[in-house]
Amino acid sequence: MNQTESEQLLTLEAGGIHYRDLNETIRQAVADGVTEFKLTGVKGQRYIATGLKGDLHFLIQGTPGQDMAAFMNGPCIRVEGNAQDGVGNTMDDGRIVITGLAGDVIGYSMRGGKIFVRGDVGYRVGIHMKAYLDKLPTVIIGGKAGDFLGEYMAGGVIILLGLFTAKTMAPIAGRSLGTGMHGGVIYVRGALPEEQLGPGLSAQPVDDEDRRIIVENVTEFAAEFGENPSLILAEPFIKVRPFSHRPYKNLYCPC
Amino acid sequence: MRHVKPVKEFCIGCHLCELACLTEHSRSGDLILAYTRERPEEGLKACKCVHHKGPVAVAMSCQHCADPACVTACISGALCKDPVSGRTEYDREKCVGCWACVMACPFGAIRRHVQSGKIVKCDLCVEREIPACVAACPNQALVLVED
Amino acid sequence: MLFQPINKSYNDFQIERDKDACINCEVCVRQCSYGAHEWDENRKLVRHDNTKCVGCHRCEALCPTQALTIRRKQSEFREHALWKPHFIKNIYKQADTGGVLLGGMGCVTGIPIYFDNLLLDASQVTNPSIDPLREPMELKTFLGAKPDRLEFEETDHGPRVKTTVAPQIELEYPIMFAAMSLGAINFNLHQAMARAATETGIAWNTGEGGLHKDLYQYGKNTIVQVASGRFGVHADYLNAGVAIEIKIGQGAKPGIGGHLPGEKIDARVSQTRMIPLGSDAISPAPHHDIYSIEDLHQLIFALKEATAYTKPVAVKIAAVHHAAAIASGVVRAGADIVVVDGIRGGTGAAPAMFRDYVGIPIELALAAVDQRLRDEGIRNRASIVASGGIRCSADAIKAIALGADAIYIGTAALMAVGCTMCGRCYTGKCPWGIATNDPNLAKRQNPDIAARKMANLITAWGHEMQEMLGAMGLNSIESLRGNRDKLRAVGLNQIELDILGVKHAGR
Amino acid sequence: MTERGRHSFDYQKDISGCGVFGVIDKTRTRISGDMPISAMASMHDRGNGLGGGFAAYGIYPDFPEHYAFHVMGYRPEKIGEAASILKKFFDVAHDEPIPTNPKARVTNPPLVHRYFLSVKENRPQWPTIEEKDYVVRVVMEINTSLGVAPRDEDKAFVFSSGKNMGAFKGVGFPEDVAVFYRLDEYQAYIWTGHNRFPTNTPGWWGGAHPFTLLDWSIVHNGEISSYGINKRYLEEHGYVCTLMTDTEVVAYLLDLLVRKHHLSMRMMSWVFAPPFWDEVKRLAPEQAEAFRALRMTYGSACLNGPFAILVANRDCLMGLNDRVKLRPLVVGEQGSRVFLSSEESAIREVCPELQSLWAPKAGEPVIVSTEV
Repeated sequence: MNQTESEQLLTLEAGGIHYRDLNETIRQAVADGVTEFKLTGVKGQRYIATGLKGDLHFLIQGTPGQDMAAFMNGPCIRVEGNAQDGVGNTMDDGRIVITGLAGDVIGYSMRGGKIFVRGDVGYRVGIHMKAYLDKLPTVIIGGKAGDFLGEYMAGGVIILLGLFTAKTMAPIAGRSLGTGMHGGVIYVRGALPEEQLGPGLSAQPVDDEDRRIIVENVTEFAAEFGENPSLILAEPFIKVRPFSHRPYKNLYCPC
Repeated sequence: MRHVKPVKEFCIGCHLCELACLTEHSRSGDLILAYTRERPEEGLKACKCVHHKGPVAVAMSCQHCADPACVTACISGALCKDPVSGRTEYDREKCVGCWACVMACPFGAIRRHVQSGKIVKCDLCVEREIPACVAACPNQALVLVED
Repeated sequence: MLFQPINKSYNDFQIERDKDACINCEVCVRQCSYGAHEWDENRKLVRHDNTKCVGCHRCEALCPTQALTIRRKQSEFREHALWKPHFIKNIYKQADTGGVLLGGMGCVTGIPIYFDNLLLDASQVTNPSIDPLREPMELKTFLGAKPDRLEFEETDHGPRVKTTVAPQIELEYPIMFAAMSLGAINFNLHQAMARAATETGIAWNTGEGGLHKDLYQYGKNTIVQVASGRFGVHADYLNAGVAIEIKIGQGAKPGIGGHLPGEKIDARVSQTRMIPLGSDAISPAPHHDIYSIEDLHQLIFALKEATAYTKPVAVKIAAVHHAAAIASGVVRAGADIVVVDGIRGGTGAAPAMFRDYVGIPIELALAAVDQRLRDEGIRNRASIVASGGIRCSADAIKAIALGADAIYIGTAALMAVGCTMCGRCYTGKCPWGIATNDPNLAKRQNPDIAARKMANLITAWGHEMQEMLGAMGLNSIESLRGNRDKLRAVGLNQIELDILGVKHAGR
Repeated sequence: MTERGRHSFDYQKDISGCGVFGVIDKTRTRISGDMPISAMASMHDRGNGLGGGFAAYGIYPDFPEHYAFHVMGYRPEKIGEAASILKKFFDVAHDEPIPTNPKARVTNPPLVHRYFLSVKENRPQWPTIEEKDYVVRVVMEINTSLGVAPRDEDKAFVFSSGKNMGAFKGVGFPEDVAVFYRLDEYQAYIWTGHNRFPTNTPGWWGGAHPFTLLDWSIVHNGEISSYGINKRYLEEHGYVCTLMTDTEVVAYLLDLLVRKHHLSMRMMSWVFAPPFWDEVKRLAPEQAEAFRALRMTYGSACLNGPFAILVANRDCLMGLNDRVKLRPLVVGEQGSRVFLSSEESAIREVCPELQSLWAPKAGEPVIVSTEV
């Protein structure tokens, strides 16, 4: 590890460093007032930026490991490459931009902030995302998603574009999309095969307010990756919303 | 001044304080007799009353104010401030039943005794160490305070 | 008293009103949140409707003339050893509603309670019993990973420890208040538990509904829980307590999630859980970031990273068939404390089939877990907390002798503040003001009183534990922990004795 | 852990009261066995004739660097089985029956035999572990196989395994056990003795004190109420308690804490008898931390219940009381000799003039080391 540039910028060569040491160095640097980090040669180090808060910026080159930005509250991360599973786990706030693909369980129980993945994501993305007051967690996926997208979603926005993908034959989202959803909204570009939806859900046309949210987010997304937003927006979107904010209300009887 | 302060956050509106007060001030000292006989037949009345509004309940009785409006309003000298105990005392014999005090009390804590044409008012259960209502409250929503 | 659908008439309780004693004062009417008592304007008296009674005994407790008695309904079905009324009634209910049977509190079936078959030792002559009134009797307990061995160096002032010891929870009594979330129970009781725990030097557990900001001041005595719904979980919350507990499962309903009905999500619950008012709070069955033991390891260390390795991390599992192997994996995954919750554990709501038939008794699971960790030489690496139906200090002492470092009490703590096990916690109408956030009802729990009662329970149990320890000739709890020699069993078979690691009485 | 280990709760322990005596000569000048025998005889009434024994250091000057194994058993073939295990693991420099006096007033004496052993160059098992661990494994091997036979007649077990020291024990009053082993013929610089008052023993020779492992020997007056957890803690570390008495755990705990974990004798005494938490609270933060860590880590090794123990190894003699001092212990000093005893009279019996005499405080160890 070596320190370069100004006092606010710390460049760390992460190759061969155990995550515990790397993260301890980062925590120490944050305590010392460093606000910008460039991590190079990252290869599977877990928990980068986990539990960190405040106005911090990370540029990560390589493949960060599991649970990146878990419980994070505020920092911005740009990953030049692919990310693994558990990105933004139970994240409170902040912004994560991933130029490549991301794995399973992205944005689990995320409460605020934004995650932009240019390519495909794995299974169980956006499970149990929840909005609260001014916090509106948002996940935008440029490629396609695996099964169980937005399961148990209680709030927030997922936008699925299905554009930047190599999986030409796959449906845009896997099965059981939105199962148990009781809040929030999922927007899908183009069509969504009905059988991919979870029980009780249906795809509906978007209205003006939806359109405003989509345009705003897609514009932001396109800017991050140097894409043309109008091309992305050229195709119509549909939305999936919960049929009830209490989907299991009538499941039980007292004994 | 010593008085029974209602804690409205924890008053559960059960009215047990009224029943305790009623019994304490009854001839029989027996709740069942006090409630079922003395109350209808003799107009026995609790010195306090529980008021409800939405989830809030408050059990109000004489606050034994430092400068009591009822004493000022009393035309017969039946109400006076005891300088030693600090209690606002009521002399039933002197009372003429004008009910000026009832109107003067900012807490609405003086109640009319219809049968006798006089009033009912908290005497802090002179005979007891702790007033009956305080002892009976199941949720410590009545507190005996000195301020 | 109005016409009820026929099946409602198979009600469980009946209200007996002593006509001579009832003065029609309406205290019962005001107390019953289910509307079982009513003022009958025509007759000018209080009447009741048995079909609405849930058996909470609130009216009975507050009736100023003791005019009320709540009884099981006398009506009896024809005797049948198999078809007990319980099953018959449940079938009627399900035929009416098509619903999953739901109940509060713990397992209602008659599975063996091994605590009742275990007896404690006492000193006679060969070693003296110790009088806890005169002599020190130490219950202090530390929960967390311990090193296998220690290195010291001598200084001028005495020994200094060179080995780094992992963070610990320090308890003055080996008892803690079990996880009960804000929402499941109300803020008054969260505050009461926090205060009672602080006063007695123990810990309470937030449950999975977050920690209200007003209670952060009690952080030193607070265990913050992280469950699958991640309600109210954020970095400040994780750092607010003395330890973090990951809830994988709970004894009352192993293998399934939780579900706080919208009725119970009031402003304070919404604010603490950080979810909208009135919307259901659903905790999925698994954590969706934990599908295997290595994922658990990943979450344990995510939490440790998020708290800079300053907090012990506990993992709570339900006592199930492979509890011992699972606990071993949990410890190897980095848990500092493993909590085992037996089938008798309570809850606000569980599907009855789970509550009654899934899981195993805590005594067997605890004994197996403790032995397994010792066999594998990793018992020092984690503390064991046992929970699930611990009813008295002797149960607690027996659990410790079987191998627990400490125990959790949930139901017992609620009983301390009035719970009568009516089991309708999920309706939000708890007449005792416990499992409700209705402001009309929640205020029935004055936190001053509740905190005192809970603290009293802890100190009373603590005193009894000291007396039992003293009688056994021990003056510190660690000499009882795992000391199964202090237990003898009655009426158990050889397999049970073998699992419990306890000799039969008389040997 | 073995299947046997899992069922170890089946092993019984029995309970007893006792008298203890110890003497050390700091210059390693050897003392005749007459002295501890007279001292123990003077405390005759502390026992009931169901157990007595002695440990002595410096008794085998001809084989000072060999492990001196004492083995007992009732049937020659059982002794033979033990010997063949020993021969599998060790080279035998010398072996002989331990000289005994058949006229001694002891109950049901077994055959006793001693072996002077060195570890085989090519070990048949456990090739890489430390030598002493290897020796302990062999002791455990014999005692957990031959030592646990259901009938005493079928048992054979190792009751002493240190270098240049030995334990001599049996069922009888200590003075009678001394006659049996002809201890007046031995010279040692440390002696400990024990007089036992078991309440329920069937007269089992293995249950008498001292208990030894390698160079450690223990005599103990008291009951270890924490036995159940001490035993399980030891099992986690590979020690199996088979001798049906609580004192055995002390020997193994010493081996674990001092030999394997390198705790000092003083630290070890704090594990056995920790200061109370209110005392710890009054210490400076660093020391409080040390005691907190010690108790957290070694809580299962704390000896709870009444005890006065004498612990010896080749270099020292230590006396320790439980932390509320429920059993007596006095210390006397005269010249290079230090005496520890349940009763002052036993010391006066063998050394009427003492420069000093005192009773140590609860939980405060008396550690006397040799100077050479």
